[in-house]
Amino acid sequence: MFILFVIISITISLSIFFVRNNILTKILSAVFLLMLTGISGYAFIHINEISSHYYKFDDLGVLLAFVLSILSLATFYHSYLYLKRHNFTNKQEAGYYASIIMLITAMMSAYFAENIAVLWISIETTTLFVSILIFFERTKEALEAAWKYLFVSSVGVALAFIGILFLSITASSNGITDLSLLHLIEIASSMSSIWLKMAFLLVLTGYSAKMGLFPLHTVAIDAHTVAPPPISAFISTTLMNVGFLGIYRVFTIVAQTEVLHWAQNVLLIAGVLSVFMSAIQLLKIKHYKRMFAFSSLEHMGIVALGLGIGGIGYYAAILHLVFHSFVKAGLFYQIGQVHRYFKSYWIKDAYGYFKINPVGGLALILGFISILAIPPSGMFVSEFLTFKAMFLTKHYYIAIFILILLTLIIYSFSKNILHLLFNEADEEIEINEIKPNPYESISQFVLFGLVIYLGINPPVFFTDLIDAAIAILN
Amino acid sequence: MTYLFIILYAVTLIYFALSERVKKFIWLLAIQGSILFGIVFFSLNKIEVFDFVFILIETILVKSIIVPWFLNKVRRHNHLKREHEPSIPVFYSIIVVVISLLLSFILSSQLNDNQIHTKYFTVAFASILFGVYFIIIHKNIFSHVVGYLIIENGIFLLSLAVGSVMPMMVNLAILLDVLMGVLVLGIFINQVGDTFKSVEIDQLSNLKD
Amino acid sequence: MISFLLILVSSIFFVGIIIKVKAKIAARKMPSVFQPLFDVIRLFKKGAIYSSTTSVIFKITPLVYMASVLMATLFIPIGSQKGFLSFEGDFVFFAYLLAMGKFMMIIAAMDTGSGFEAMGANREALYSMLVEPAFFILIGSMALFTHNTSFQDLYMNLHAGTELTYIISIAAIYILIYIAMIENSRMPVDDPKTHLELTMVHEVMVLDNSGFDLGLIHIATWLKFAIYGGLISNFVIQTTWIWYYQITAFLGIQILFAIIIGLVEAFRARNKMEKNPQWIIMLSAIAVVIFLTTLIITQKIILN
Amino acid sequence: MNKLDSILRIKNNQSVELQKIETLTYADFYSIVLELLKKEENHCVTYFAYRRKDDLQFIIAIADDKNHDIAILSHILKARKKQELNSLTQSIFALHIFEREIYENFGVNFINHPWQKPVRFPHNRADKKLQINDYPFYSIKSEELHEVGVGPIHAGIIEPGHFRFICNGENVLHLEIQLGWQHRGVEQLFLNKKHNLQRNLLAENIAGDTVIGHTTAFAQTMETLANKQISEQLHLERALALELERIAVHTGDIGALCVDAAYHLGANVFGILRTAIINFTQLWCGNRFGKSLVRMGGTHFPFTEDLKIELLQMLAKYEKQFEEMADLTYRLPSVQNRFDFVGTVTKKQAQLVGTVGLSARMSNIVKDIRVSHPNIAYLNFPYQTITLKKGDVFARFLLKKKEIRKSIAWIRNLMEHFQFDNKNTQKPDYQLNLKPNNLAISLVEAWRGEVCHCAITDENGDLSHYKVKDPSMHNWKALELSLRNVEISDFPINNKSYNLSYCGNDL
Repeated sequence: MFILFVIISITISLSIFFVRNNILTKILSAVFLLMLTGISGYAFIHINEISSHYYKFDDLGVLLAFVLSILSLATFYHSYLYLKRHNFTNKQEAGYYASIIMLITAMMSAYFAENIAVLWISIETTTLFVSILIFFERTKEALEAAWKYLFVSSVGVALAFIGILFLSITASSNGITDLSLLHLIEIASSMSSIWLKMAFLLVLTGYSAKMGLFPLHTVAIDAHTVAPPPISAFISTTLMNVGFLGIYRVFTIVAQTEVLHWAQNVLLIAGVLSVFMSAIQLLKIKHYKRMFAFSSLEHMGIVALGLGIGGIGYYAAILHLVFHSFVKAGLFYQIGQVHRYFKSYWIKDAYGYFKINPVGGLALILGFISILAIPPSGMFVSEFLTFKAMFLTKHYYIAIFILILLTLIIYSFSKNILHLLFNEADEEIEINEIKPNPYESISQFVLFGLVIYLGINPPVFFTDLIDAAIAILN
Repeated sequence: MTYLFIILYAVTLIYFALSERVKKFIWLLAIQGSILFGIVFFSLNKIEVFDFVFILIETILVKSIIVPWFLNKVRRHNHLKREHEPSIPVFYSIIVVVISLLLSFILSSQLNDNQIHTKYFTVAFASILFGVYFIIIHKNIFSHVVGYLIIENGIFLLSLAVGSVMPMMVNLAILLDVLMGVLVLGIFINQVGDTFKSVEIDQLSNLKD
Repeated sequence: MISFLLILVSSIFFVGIIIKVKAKIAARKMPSVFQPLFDVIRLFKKGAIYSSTTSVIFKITPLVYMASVLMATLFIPIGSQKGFLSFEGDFVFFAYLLAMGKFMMIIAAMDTGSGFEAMGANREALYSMLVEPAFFILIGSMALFTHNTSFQDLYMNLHAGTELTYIISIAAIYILIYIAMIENSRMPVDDPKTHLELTMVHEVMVLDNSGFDLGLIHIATWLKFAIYGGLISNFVIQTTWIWYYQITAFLGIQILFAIIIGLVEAFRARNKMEKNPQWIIMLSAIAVVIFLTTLIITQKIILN
Repeated sequence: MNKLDSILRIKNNQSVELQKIETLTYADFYSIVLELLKKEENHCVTYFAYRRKDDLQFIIAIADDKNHDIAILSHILKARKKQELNSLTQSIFALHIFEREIYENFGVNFINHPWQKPVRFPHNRADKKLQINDYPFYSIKSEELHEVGVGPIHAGIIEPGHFRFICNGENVLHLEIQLGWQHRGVEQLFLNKKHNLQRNLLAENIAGDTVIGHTTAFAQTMETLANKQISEQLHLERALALELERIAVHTGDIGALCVDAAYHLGANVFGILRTAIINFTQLWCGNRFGKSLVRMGGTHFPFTEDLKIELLQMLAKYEKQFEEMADLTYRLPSVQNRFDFVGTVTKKQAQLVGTVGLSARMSNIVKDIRVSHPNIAYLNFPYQTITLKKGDVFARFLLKKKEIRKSIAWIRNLMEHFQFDNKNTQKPDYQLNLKPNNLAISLVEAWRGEVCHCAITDENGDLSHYKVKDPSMHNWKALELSLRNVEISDFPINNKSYNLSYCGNDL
């Protein structure tokens, strides 16, 4: 079933790319979105079923696929706005949609991959299409970021491949030759710990480029800076989820062995360093999109910490991942709107937004509260759970250190967002030509609202999915 | 016979450390491809014919002909400097490569695993280490791609170590990697060369905090 | 004894052949193979002139240098022809004999007080130092391989059979050729024909030597070539051959070696001075590969 | 700006009456020169002073490559005034050598001159106490650094010159070149010798490797001063000789560079090839370096159709072998390694020190008299300049090859389209009547760069001043610069790649 989805998606993408007809592009995109939602729903119904041999609709996959489906709707809408404003040619637009459809397909493939190798191939494929999309505006900076992303991701993915090879070495000595996740977990307890450690370390390092986690986080940051905002929204959310999933899959194998504790320590280190790097960089930030990018680094650090602590930490990590996806995507969409007025993402160029577009400003305030995990944001719940887990497992020092860093982050973040919103607008910025369109902010309100709703009153199927996803760890 | 090729492969790594000429990099990559072919030819004949042929084509056609040819095209297209000086003197690089060779040989001999062929592990590990080192010491994105390909070759050897048990998956992955690496990276180098008029990494420093 | 004589004989025409090959390639009139010998005879007829700033060290150095090389020659076996002297670990002694000669040359160059000569001595000392590990790792690997530590026994027990031993032999010959080039300050490390002090290595060191002393230094250079030629030929000559085959093979290899040096010198430019150290350390790196190969052959490293 | 437009401008090989040259105040002179030399297309071809009565008249000639003319400016420093002037070198560094020369010859002190040192210690220097042994070398006080002195007589059989390196280990931090060991007084001899043949022979001997270049410049100057018209064929013959000289010297230089890189095969073959060219010159005029070929007013050795056949045959043979060997040499990795990125002079540096000729063209500066100020020969048979970008030894090495090819093509073109006819030949004329009170200037692109001869006559029509400028004057500084941060062992290849003239400096 799933392979059918992949084939149809590729067909759609290719037809968009080669026909280059505006109307056809839109129709096909709509068809694809329907299909995407359809496959997510299908997966939810057929949960835990193997599909097309290499895929399995597992709980975490379904959860992230839902996130992707929702964000795809919003991203297509904002891509439409973005393309409309920049007067790209038909060819460029077709290339954009074709690439984004391929990217979504690759990400879906990664979510549902049951086989480590298929997962790896999917992740590799995302690199290619993300690079094309980063380079979409054809500027020097875009080229630089695209190059760095492509190169470092490729090296990272190569490292992850070495990790997978190590995994297969120890798996094959236990008679498993197909790298199926199920089989690997079954024999995990008899795997050699040194190979597992190496494999985990390499996979973590390699996929950290995708997840935007320390140590290879820099390329993701650069990519955010120049990619079109809807794409930034993707890189920062669903693509990071892909990277997370790559690490998580190997982590589930590791979790079955005595290496777990070691791996968790590694995750803790990566998490703390990520938050630390983010806090340091945010203090001297000069660019809004970079600011959000470093905020992603911080949140991924918290997710890693959640995994590294265990217990309720697992639950908190996945919850955090989902909430972060919604909030960060919303913020990127909104900053895309902000760009419309100021023609710049630099902090020094853009201020007084609230006066210009009160609805958009409201959306920003909401997003700002949400991303900083201030109640009633759902992220407060997940962060709270993470810290609770830390205290429960007696990781006091880490908790306090992270809290200090978070304070720093909140300080620098608020300073810049308040500057953007409320600083006295320059006389020179003539805003009357562009009428603010409040409807463009609807999707953001929906996303932020969703996070608040899910945080305060999570529906049963939602918590069940998360519980089922982490069941294997406990 | 396999040992012969493994030793030759180790020698190519030393020459990689020694050379600074872009043409020589390309030549050495082609030679490494041929050596990989030799290794596959003499050691993997127990596996299925289809896989065997696939790996042969991959090494001889892709690694030793298409990739060098393509890189050479990229080199000409961008009017690359004849020499890419590394930021660390070659003298130390040679010492580094020797140490990594020694380390990986000793490490491999310590691996008591019957499932894997540790003889491939030796140079594979050295090659990956050296590839990463090669990327770090060069300031030119073309050389970075060369370093990436050295890592790729190391990964190929590494996958040979487990190749007899799970061949096809590994093959696919490698081929994808090479195509991705060379074609896409190559095209991007051309883009960078056209846009920045240079492929020195110093040019790529607009994105900073 | 025969090996000693053979080396002496081959040393006489060695440099002559190099010059002849280079002249032939450059389409020039070729001098006689014995031209270097005539030159030395001419030098011997002259007395030496000493600078007033030099001390006794400068005066005795050519003799010590010559003596050290001559003594080193005594250790070289050729095929089944034993060397004049042989004991366990003699290759270390051999290396240090040559090193002592070189050391004397270096301090003699310093002794003249000339800035140029100090510069040359400086360079030469660096190169000798860098080439040392290559030699020791190479011969050490051989010793490990054959379980013998004297030149004589080492070569006696060196049987090429499998492809790995061939690769060792080829790499060893490669390294020895280049060690010979470096030790004798030939291309690509140094250019014996250069006329500029600033680029010289060995030549500038002997600028102040003249007449008889210079002749001795020349002869020592020939001998060193022949010594390394001897070391190389032993990788090819099998001890099972009949003695006149061995001798013919030795002479043939010496000639071939000289021709190779001539060809290398004719067909390439010299290295940049700053590239020399890395180029020399590369020989050590290859020697390490030989060492690793030996470990594999002798099953010190077990791989599957 | 008004002043700029009213400057006297003449063409190459043109004379002008002395009184037409406006004498400016030094302040005006200073500002106009600065104004002119700030533009990239302008460069100073000669700047000298000479005694006019008791006063010193300064004349500067600034060539404009765009308008193909030469601006002449002048000012007078009265004898009773204090003999010092504000230095132009502060702003235009390329003028340093000219001001140093004036300082040396007439004792005029240039205030704020950064490098006011003697140039060549001629016999007629102002301060006879100035001894070559007291040359004020630049030095750095440091424990780590050491100085290496080479010369004036050194290992290679070349002319005398002293090179003082300040080194840190093997690396050169600074090189200072001290010339002036020959004390020939060439310029004075031009005035002392009254017979024009003597002067002609003197011009031939200014620099042994630039015989044609200097003699052509001399002949053109004298002919201009005498208003002597010479035939197109004679011009072409001189240009032909000039190109042959270029090919010969470049080939020899390529060979010499091969020697220094210890590539003996190349050295020998290029040596042989050079011989073919100079042997042809010998066939033509009886001297391998072209001495006695160029004479004022005409020549004893006209080029004939027979020689043309001979020349084309020789060139065909030469070119085949040259291409073969060049193909081998220039692609040889060890040669490339030896020369690449050694002694780089950037375009900016080159402009700063005002290099000319080959040394300018190798760092991407278009400076070529044949194109910017052509005489009849190069007007009728145009030449295209080649420039290279890198500015290192390899660029100079490569440029020599490319210029050889270009010169051969030029000669071929000439041979194809011009019929040499004995009817057009002129015999030398040593009895030229020079116009009184005139100044003539002649620029010739010799193989090394522009040669500039400038002559001034007195009221009797006799030479009152003769000024020679060899391109080396500009380029020695480039050699010093290219040695910065280069290994001391790379000095010989750098030196050879420029192949500058010692005697061209030590006039």
